[in-house]
Amino acid sequence: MTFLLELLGATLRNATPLVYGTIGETYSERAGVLNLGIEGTMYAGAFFGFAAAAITGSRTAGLLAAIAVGLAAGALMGLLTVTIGTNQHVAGIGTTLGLIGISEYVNRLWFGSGQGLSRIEPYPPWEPLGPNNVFSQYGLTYVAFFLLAPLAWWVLARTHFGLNLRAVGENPEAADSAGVNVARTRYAALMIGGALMAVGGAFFTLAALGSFTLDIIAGRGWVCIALVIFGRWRVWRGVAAALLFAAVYALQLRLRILEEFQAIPFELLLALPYLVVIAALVISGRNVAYPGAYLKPYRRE
Amino acid sequence: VDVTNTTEAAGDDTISVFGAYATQIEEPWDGVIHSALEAEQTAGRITYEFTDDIGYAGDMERVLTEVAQENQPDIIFGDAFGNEEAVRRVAAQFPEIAFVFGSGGGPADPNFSVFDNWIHEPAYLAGMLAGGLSESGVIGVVGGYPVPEVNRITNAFVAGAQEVNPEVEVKVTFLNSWFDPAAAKEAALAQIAEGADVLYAERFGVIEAAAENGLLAFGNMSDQKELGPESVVSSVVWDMAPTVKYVIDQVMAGSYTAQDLKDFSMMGKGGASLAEVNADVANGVPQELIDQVTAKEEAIRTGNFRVPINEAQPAGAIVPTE
Amino acid sequence: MSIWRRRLWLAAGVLILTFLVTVPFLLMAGVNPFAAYARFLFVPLTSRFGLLEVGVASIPLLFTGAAVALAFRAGYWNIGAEGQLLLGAIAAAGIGARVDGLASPLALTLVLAGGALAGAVWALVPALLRVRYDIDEVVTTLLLNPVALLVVEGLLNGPWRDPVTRFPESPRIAASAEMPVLIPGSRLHLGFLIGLVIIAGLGFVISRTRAGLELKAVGLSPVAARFAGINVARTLVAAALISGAIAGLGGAGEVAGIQYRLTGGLSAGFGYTGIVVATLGALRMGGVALVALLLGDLTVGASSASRALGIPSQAGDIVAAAVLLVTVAMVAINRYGLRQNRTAP
Amino acid sequence: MSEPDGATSVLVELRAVTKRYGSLIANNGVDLSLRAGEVHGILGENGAGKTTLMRILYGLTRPDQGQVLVDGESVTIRSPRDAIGAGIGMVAQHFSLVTPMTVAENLTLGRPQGLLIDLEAARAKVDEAADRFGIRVRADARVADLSVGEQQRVEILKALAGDCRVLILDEPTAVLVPQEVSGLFATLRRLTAAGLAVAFISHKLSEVLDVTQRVTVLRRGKVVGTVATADTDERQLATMMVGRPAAPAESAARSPGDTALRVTALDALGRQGLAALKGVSFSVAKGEILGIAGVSGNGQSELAEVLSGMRLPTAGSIEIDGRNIAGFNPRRMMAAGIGRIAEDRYAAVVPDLSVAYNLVLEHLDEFRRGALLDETRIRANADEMISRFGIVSGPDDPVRKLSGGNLQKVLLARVLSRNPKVLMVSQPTRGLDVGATEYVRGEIVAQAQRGAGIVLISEDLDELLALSDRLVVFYEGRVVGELAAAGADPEQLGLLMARGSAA
Ligand SMILES: Nc1ncnc2c1ncn2[C@@H]1O[C@H](COP(=O)(O)OP(=O)(O)OP(=O)(O)O)[C@@H](O)[C@H]1O
Ligand SMILES: Nc1ncnc2c1ncn2[C@@H]1O[C@H](COP(=O)(O)OP(=O)(O)OP(=O)(O)O)[C@@H](O)[C@H]1O
Ligand SMILES: [Mg+2]
Ligand SMILES: [Mg+2]
Repeated sequence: MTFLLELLGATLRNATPLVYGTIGETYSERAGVLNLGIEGTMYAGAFFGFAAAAITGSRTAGLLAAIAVGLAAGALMGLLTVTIGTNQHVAGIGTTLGLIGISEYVNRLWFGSGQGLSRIEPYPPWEPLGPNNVFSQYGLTYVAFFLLAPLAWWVLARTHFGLNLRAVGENPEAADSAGVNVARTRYAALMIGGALMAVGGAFFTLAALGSFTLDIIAGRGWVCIALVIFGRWRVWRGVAAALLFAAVYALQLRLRILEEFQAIPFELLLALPYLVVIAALVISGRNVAYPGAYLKPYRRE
Repeated sequence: VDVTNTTEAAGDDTISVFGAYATQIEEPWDGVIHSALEAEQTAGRITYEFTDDIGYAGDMERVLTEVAQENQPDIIFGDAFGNEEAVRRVAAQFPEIAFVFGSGGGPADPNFSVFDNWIHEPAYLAGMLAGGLSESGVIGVVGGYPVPEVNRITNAFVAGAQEVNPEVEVKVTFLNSWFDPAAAKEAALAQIAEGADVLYAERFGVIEAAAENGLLAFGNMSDQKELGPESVVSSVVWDMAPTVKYVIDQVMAGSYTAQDLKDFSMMGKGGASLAEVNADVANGVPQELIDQVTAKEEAIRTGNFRVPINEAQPAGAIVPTE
Repeated sequence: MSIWRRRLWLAAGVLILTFLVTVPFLLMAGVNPFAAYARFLFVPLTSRFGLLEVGVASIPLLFTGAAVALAFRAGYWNIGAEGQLLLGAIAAAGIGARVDGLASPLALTLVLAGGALAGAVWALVPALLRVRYDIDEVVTTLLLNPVALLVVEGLLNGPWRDPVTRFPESPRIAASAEMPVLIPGSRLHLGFLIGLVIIAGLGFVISRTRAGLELKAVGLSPVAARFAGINVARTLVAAALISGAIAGLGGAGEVAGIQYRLTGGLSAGFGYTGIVVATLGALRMGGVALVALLLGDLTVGASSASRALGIPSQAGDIVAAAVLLVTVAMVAINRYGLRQNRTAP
Repeated sequence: MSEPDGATSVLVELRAVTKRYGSLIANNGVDLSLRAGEVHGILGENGAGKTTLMRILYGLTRPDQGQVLVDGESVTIRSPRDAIGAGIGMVAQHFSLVTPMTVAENLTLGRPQGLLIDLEAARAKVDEAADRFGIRVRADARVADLSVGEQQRVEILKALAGDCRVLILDEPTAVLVPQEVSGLFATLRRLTAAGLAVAFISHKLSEVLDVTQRVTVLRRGKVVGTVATADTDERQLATMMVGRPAAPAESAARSPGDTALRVTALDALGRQGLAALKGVSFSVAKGEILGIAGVSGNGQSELAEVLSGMRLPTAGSIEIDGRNIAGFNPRRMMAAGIGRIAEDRYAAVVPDLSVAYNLVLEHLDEFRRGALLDETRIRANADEMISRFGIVSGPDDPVRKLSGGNLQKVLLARVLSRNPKVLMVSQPTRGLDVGATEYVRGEIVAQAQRGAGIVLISEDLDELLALSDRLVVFYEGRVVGELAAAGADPEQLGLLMARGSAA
């Protein structure tokens, strides 16, 4: 029982950045744009969030900086895929490459290349029931599950903006002829999505670690891409997918150090989260359709 | 090597050194080499340039060749792990340049010297402290990859802990990544959940887990006290300064030969050390434990005790054998 | 010819814009941007050594680019070239270490065939899941990439660990299994030629054969292809397997031509870069070859610039990203203009 | 030609509108005025520029020259949003609905934006429209689940929800069955009675004469003239459109022979996984045209798909030459002798491939040398088909660029050049102009005369009656009636189609 509760706590914590990334990517893709810039956006959020906090001494400033960087990254994707209408794969991969390069470059120029790490005092966990239980989590974790997820769902399902967003992702011609500004809606979706991704990245530097190191995202953005598809572009299913991945991830870390599991190569256990998601996808059955305008730039004539 | 032949060394007493690193220099291992060379440059003994992030995907051979042909330094420092064959091939083509590389293999005449972070000695001492400080009898180690060097220090750490507390249990987690502090922290938290109360942070991210839970930790590579002023008991420190100084001296004197420089990375020559024990950690460190460790340190230094070298991959759960 | 003049203008535009976008970063590092660009783009092409190394750097991208382009052409979104390449490398290292004593052509053939086969096998499961159960191949191929790397590492940490150095590298392959070098004294190995031949061959197949036409039809409109009696599932599986085989061949080439053993770091994300190569090459084989060479040039140029000018190594990534983004942007603007998306204020 | 009383107020006016696509002039100095309370017909052959003109009015295209006046004021319409603001609504040829969304959501899209979606308001609009104009749809149905006719009603509702005073309908009847057409016309009359102006595009002269008050005819982008409907007739309009009167399709005498196709007790599931064909049986003789009549959504599409090999039947048999081919894939269906003209033309071609390749896509086996494509013969085949079927395009043009009529010719050429034993044609003339329609019908009849058994699925009752020898009527997936086409009573047929029984 304590094992399971502790595992649940770890699951929520591990799922947190994935939830931000997955919801951010869900917004982009529901608007019709595959944002492969996610990995770089999370990375830049982690770095610039940290840098701003380190320079100003304020974690709030760090969070705001991360959001600003995310908005900018989303706007760049918008410029490339919406205004110019480039290939979305290249736009996203190029954005990721560029944002990682810029973050590392500025990191070296600002924080030097010497040994040791610059550090900020990270957000402490919020522990309403005292330490070491399921509810000893970072504020950003509570925000992710109790605020962001319901809000993101509500906005998509219930607001005009959400309706427009879904419409431009399904059938931009229809949205356009109904008077929806397709470009503006897609920009908004990409920028909101970018901000969420960046906050997901900043979770590492501002809450979990208090420092920035290279490769801090370590492919978690790519995982989010898979989780969004697995979640069939639904907010709640995406959150559930993130929880599944995080749960298996946390579980394998615990199994690896138990005596009973020594016969299994740890690499196999490390592979488990990926294999379980694939298996779950197979079991949960066929994919429903992609957003109708996925990967397609909208040109009026 | 004819030092006076190189253009940069011609006018004055400095020689030129180039650093060629597979990882970015923010990575601690290459960072140690880089810092030592920067210090020598500051001291005015060398001119130093470097390039990093060369990677393991076939670029090392080209970059080293270009460095040798265009920069023509007197010495090239770097790490050969993962690029071993390529590095040795280039070294053989430029016998007039001193190649000094971190490597798991032996030296190669006339110009290829090897070093490694032989910090198993302070790791053993840290292990003793850990074994003595653990109340739960469970300690944890989080490392990057199970490569010989990491295995070596992990096994030494475990042996040290077992010397002080034969009943100690050790949890070992490898991340399969050199950089993933978030994963490292999660691995440490998983170890904590399984009872570990003292952690050895071979990689970044572990100390944060210990600090957050009011537990103890040991740093690696450099003194990492500032990452957890109340948690970090001590750190296993590697210092390349003795190696770098020795090589530069040799080259300057024109007496450089290929050799295994491992001794310069060990405690005897000051290349490895246990950082000063931090008395501010929670509950402090018992004086008798510190004395025990100091005595062992002295024994190592004087050659009365040799820390066993074991490069086998440690298991994830090491339990006392009856 | 006006089309060539347009292309020339386009190339010039790409260069100038990329330059402008990246100047701030170069100035931040205190280097002359012109000198930096000369290094990034042109210096590698001015020496025999540089040119040959550009070829070397392009080899894995020729394979992964062709692999991805072929699959994308069929409308099969293979994001798994990275994993397929790694599996090819595993097979090549495994076979290569066991063919001592065989004649070189035979040994090499076995190594390459094994690499291709392993890549295809790794591609098989996602392909079957796609055509049988409609499981999205983006998810499966993407998530199998880290798994493939873990297979590599599991082997290297386990049974294949080098017994002498104890470093996680597999034993060296037999000399007979090494790729011959095309030009003595260089690293440009047979893989370059094989890559170009495969690209030319695929180009021919796609444009001239019945299978190629069916592939294009399936990629452009699966419904219409099915209506016309083309076996869509078989075409998709074939495209996925051939794509995997080519990526696997790329991995085998890295083992047999560069590393001579399996290592955990032998791919610098070649499979992912393959997606860029393929899409930037407009999924055309000629484009793939060109872009692979361009990125090879950038790889060589970036490290040269970083070293020669003391720019942080990441500047190369920034410039590469800028080149990519500006190129796709210019191509799109050239084709469609900028105004099409203007909507009412 | 006199015009009706000019006193009625002009809501919208286009003056000297010109639109060029490269060297082609789609609209050339077009003047058009739409008055309150009128249905204004717009006629012209394929490519005459009707759609272009309407797209300009709705802000989907910008004119190169000319003016748009709303209520006498010159306005600039840059986007549909501007058009909606000016009281203009449009139902395009290809619907622009977001199909995974509900009717109510589609109606809410782009409306004056509050923070929250107000689906109640949309439902109220649906109810109001039902009361006022007789337009009935289910507000909470997913658009993808609606029939084409229902989707069109959603489109009209959408335009009305924008409080439009001018409603543009581009070929609205092309996709409707007769019952739906009269429903639409009733709606249009109620709309104009309420003071709206309606622009109505159609290729069917009878419809134009039936529902409009004035007609403007376009030819090659220019206005030929505007006439009051009361003062004109079919012959005059046809002459204005093409410069010659249209000839009625004649059905020559044919002598049906042995059975070409026998379908027995056929069951199949539809798109939602529900039973769509329930024990369907019929047979077609060689040289016979069997018409399949029915209101859309009663199983005809599924029958077409089953006969195409695109959908597997769950029970029953399909026999050609005594051989059961049920469950065959498309390739084997064709090999057994079935030629298929599908309802969705764009799903039957690869739009980005050339005309030449699309022409051989169904029988690549015959155009190869070993593994290689025999480009020479593919080219020769394309040249031959292009001239034989009068396709207006080059062999290397992607079919995406072809007009609907030319596309249909490509599909006909691909199938007919193979002399199929059985020809399954579905909606063969939907959206085609008078000339193209004549041509396609002539080809179908010629195939019957050659001795092919023909299954003709059409929602155009006139077409069925004109071409068929015999009719079977589909209702809820069953065959509910069979009758000879000659002398069939349209009234009775309509009842059979609408209710499943003639009583
Ligand atoms: N986007 C476009 N680009 C280039 N040419 C176009 C475009 N749209 C229309 N055209 C051309 O303009 C002419 C008029 O086309 P339009 O669609 O207005 O005809 P139409 O009268 O609506 O025909 P139909 O009866 O088939 O609907 C056509 O000849 C066509 O070639
Ligand atoms: N994007 C485009 N580029 C070039 N030509 C176009 C384009 N879009 C449409 N056309 C041309 O416009 C003409 C009419 O287009 P439209 O969409 O009205 O055809 P349709 O109504 O489907 O077919 P038909 O005109 O036979 O009824 C076609 O001849 C086509 O060549
Ligand atoms: Mg039209
Ligand atoms: Mg038309």
